[in-house]
Amino acid sequence: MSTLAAVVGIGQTKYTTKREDVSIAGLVREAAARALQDADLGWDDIDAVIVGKAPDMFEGVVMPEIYLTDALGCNGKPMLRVHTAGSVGGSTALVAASHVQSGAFKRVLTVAFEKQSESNAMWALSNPQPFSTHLNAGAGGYFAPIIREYIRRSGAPYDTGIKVAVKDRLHGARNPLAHLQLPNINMQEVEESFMLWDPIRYLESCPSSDGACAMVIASEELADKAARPPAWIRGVAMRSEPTMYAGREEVNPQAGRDCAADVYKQAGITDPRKDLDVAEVYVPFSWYEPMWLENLGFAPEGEGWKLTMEGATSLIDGGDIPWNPSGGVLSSNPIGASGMIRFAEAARQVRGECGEHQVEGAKLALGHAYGGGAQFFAMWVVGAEKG
Amino acid sequence: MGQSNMKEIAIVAYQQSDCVSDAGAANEVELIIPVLGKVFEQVGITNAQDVDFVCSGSCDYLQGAAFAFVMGVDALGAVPPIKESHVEMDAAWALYESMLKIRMGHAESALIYGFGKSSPGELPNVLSQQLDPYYLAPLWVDTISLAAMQARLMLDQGLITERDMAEVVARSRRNAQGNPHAQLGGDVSAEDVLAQQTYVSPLRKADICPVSDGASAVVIATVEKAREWGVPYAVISGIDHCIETHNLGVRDLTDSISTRRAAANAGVGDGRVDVAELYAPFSHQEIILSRALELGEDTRVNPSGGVLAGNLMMASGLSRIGEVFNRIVAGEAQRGVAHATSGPCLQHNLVTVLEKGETA
Amino acid sequence: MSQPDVLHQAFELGFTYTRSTGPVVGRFLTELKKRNIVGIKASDGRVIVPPMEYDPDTAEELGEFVEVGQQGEIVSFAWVREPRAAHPFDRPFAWAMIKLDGADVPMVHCVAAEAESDVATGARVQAVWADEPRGFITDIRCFELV
Amino acid sequence: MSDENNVGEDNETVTGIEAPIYLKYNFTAGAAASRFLTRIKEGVLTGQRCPRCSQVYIPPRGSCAACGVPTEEEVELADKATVESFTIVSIPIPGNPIEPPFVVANLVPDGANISVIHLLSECDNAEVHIGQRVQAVWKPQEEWGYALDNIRYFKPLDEPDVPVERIGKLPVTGLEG
Repeated sequence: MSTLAAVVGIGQTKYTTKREDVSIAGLVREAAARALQDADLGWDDIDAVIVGKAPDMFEGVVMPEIYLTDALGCNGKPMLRVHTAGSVGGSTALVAASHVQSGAFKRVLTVAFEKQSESNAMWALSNPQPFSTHLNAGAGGYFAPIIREYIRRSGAPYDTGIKVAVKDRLHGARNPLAHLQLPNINMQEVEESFMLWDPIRYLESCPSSDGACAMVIASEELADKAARPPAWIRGVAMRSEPTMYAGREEVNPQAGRDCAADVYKQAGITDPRKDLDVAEVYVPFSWYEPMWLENLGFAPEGEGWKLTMEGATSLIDGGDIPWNPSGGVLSSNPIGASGMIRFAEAARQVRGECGEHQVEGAKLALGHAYGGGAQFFAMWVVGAEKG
Repeated sequence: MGQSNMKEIAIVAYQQSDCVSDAGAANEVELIIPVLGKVFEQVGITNAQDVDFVCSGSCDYLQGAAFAFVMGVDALGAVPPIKESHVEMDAAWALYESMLKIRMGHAESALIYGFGKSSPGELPNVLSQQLDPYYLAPLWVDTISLAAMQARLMLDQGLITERDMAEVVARSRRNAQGNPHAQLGGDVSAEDVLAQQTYVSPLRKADICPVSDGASAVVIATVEKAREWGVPYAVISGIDHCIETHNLGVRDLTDSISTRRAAANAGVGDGRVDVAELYAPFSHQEIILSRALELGEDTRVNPSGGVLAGNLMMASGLSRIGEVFNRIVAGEAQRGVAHATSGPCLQHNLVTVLEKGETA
Repeated sequence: MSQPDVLHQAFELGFTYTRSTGPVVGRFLTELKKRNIVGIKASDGRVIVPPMEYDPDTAEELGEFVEVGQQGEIVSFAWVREPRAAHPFDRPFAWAMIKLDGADVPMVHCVAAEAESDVATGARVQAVWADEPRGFITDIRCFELV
Repeated sequence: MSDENNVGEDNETVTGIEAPIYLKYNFTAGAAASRFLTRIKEGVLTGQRCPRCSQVYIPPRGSCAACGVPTEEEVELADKATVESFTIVSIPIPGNPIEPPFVVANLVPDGANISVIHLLSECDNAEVHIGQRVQAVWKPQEEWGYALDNIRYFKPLDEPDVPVERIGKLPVTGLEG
């Protein structure tokens, strides 16, 4: 059986368009050092380091963990590098957790990052290959038709996405680490923003950020003695399915549904909207909030948009199940780190350390990440109690 | 990590494609599918639905396209969805991740595969971009040249001779004659090798592993599950890995400290080592590794020919584990050691100890 | 069914990355621009060139810069008979680990020489500067034998 | 490479570099893709049928992603298709001469069970809809190469819409087939 593990330290950089003052190592190091400081630990206290990031082509360094070992105090220790597309930050946290949950390690450091300003994500993601039609205008071009199909099926009002875009930016304005700081954003401003990939507007899309996120995960014995309240890992799950196959349900992917069911079962959750206090969910385009509300079982199929429109997911409106109080991916998106930020922010909520974006009394939180063509899913549930 | 107080985990199947210098039209999925088909057949299962976890290893830069591993999922039969993950490393590390999954009780079995099509690019150049991005990558110092400097350090210090290196090559070529998947096999003598002119001095072309395309796959399971399947198995009695500084100037390149440390943690010295499969892309590195693992005269080193006879980047480390498994289940060895490496000049090393399981 | 054509096509995966250096790498490159070479002092007192940002043993941040000489000694080398297109020379040359005077750890760079027999472990070499250094590792165009 | 590296405010301290990383590869289309491209050079759209689930894939990738088995049986498809979904793109694609706004649609050719992405044109963008029938507009034959671009774009057909539940399930003979 798996050993109990907990997050005992969290460190993040301030997310921004371009961190001009640090090297790649310096960026990663900053988050890692902050996580250690938060855990009141030194480099020698760490048994292994688990690194995650999205494609190496973003920074043009092949398997960069090889160069990052010194910055992460990893010499003489095991190091593992995870890559599962956009879900990688979440998957990396899960692989790190498995080091402890297996009983093999007492305390590990995990870091995920992206220094997107070193290149251009649009280039890296749509770099043409010979013999292929080159019409895939970035991730938005891929997801826009899927969103359109969701709108058709659900009959959601046209401004659902606009509402999410405003809500997550208002949340982000309460999180000093969030990249976009738009405290005065409103529905009209989002609606009037440039339509990039119909139905996705500019302000309904995530930014491109530099940033890193790190966590220290420890065994029960060590977490009991931790410097600050631990976030106990109550459930972990990952699922994958192929990008394209005949009859694939792209709007409400089976892999996401199965992954959620698995993680809820482990955490003893039967009604996620009621049982969870807060969720940090990977929403890179605003419409993915209602879609994932359904996929993750917070609302019946076709009704996710109702929660959004009622304000149920808004911290500021006093909603019963705030989604992305940190501002989410819509406010900060260092791709390789974005999933880990969701996982870390879920942990911060149950540790009660979120300040202005704290969900009052949060005891149980979901961290979620997805990647590829919405085909790779990683999730965890963390709690203030061991369970 | 050792096996004490842990669920015993065993290798139950191993397959690899032929190492070929250019797989031609076959894309990655087309390279993987036949290997997976054979490994499933070896266990008596249908597809990835019949194992609890899948983990792969690959590197986007080998073929120059982001998300190489995403296509790999197409080979698995992952409908309904499966528990699956990927490391941007040699698949030996995917095996390591899979073992953690089994130990935490979330799986009883796992499929691990690695694949690479290195022929489309200029591999030594591609790998130069693993180096420090400010000081070394812009110089395009290729990996062969770095290994050549490592070899010269050893030659200069009298730790090896060119004949020692040539003998490693000759043994690899001879052993590879018995390996149907090898790319370079033949009755080659050390004299033949020494007669070649140097390529990147002091290395000769024969001292350097070839560039190969292909894939390999392993299935692991708890011993209980292996018995349920009724297949021969080899128990993983220890596994550990360890990385060293990225600054080549700081490292003692004539030794492999990280291999020594991983070997100690994996318990290599706790028993006789009948066979060892070492991921040594250059002849002198096999000598470094044999010494770091403290292998004696009674250990057969690289009976498959090793990677000097064919190097499936991102799969060769996993293949080393598979090759030791093959020797054990064939009854040729009771206990063996497999080694995997990553990074320039043996920067990151993984050591696995396999032992013959009790007869079911 | 007839055999398909096997379709090959050359393509280039290329981008000019814009890297920010941070203070340590930046300092080294700034000094190169001025035709100086600096190293950094590690926790054990060794001088490492080019400077590492973090100590390889203790992982602590490093910050004590030390100017080192522009001459040094070859610790090891590889003679490249057939240069690759990406290499800094289009004629045979050596890659070398060079321990500069005042440094304790060798750095990797290229050495220009007429023939392999001219290069040897222990040989003295000297940095050759680019005509217009601009803060890049290739400001040291190469080393040449003294 | 430009000679202008980033420098600090003192115009002296180096704070950034440009690192040109250009790698050359010899790309090989997969065996199934080569077959597909060879046929499209002849003006024929083809797919491959999965021996297990019987679904037809375009472009064929040599395997059925759902079943994880190799596919070999070649199936000729129509150049008529149904709009499964679409987006109207208002930003330029890097390195692509198409001027925005343009419609990129997920189109299921008749006889196939999965969509391909292609351009939709000769239409009012505001009128494009899910279930719409379209047909390929081919380039002149002399311009055909090993590329799906032999089809310049798809244009609307004067046929009734396909009910949503039948999208992706039409035979090669189309809606009335």
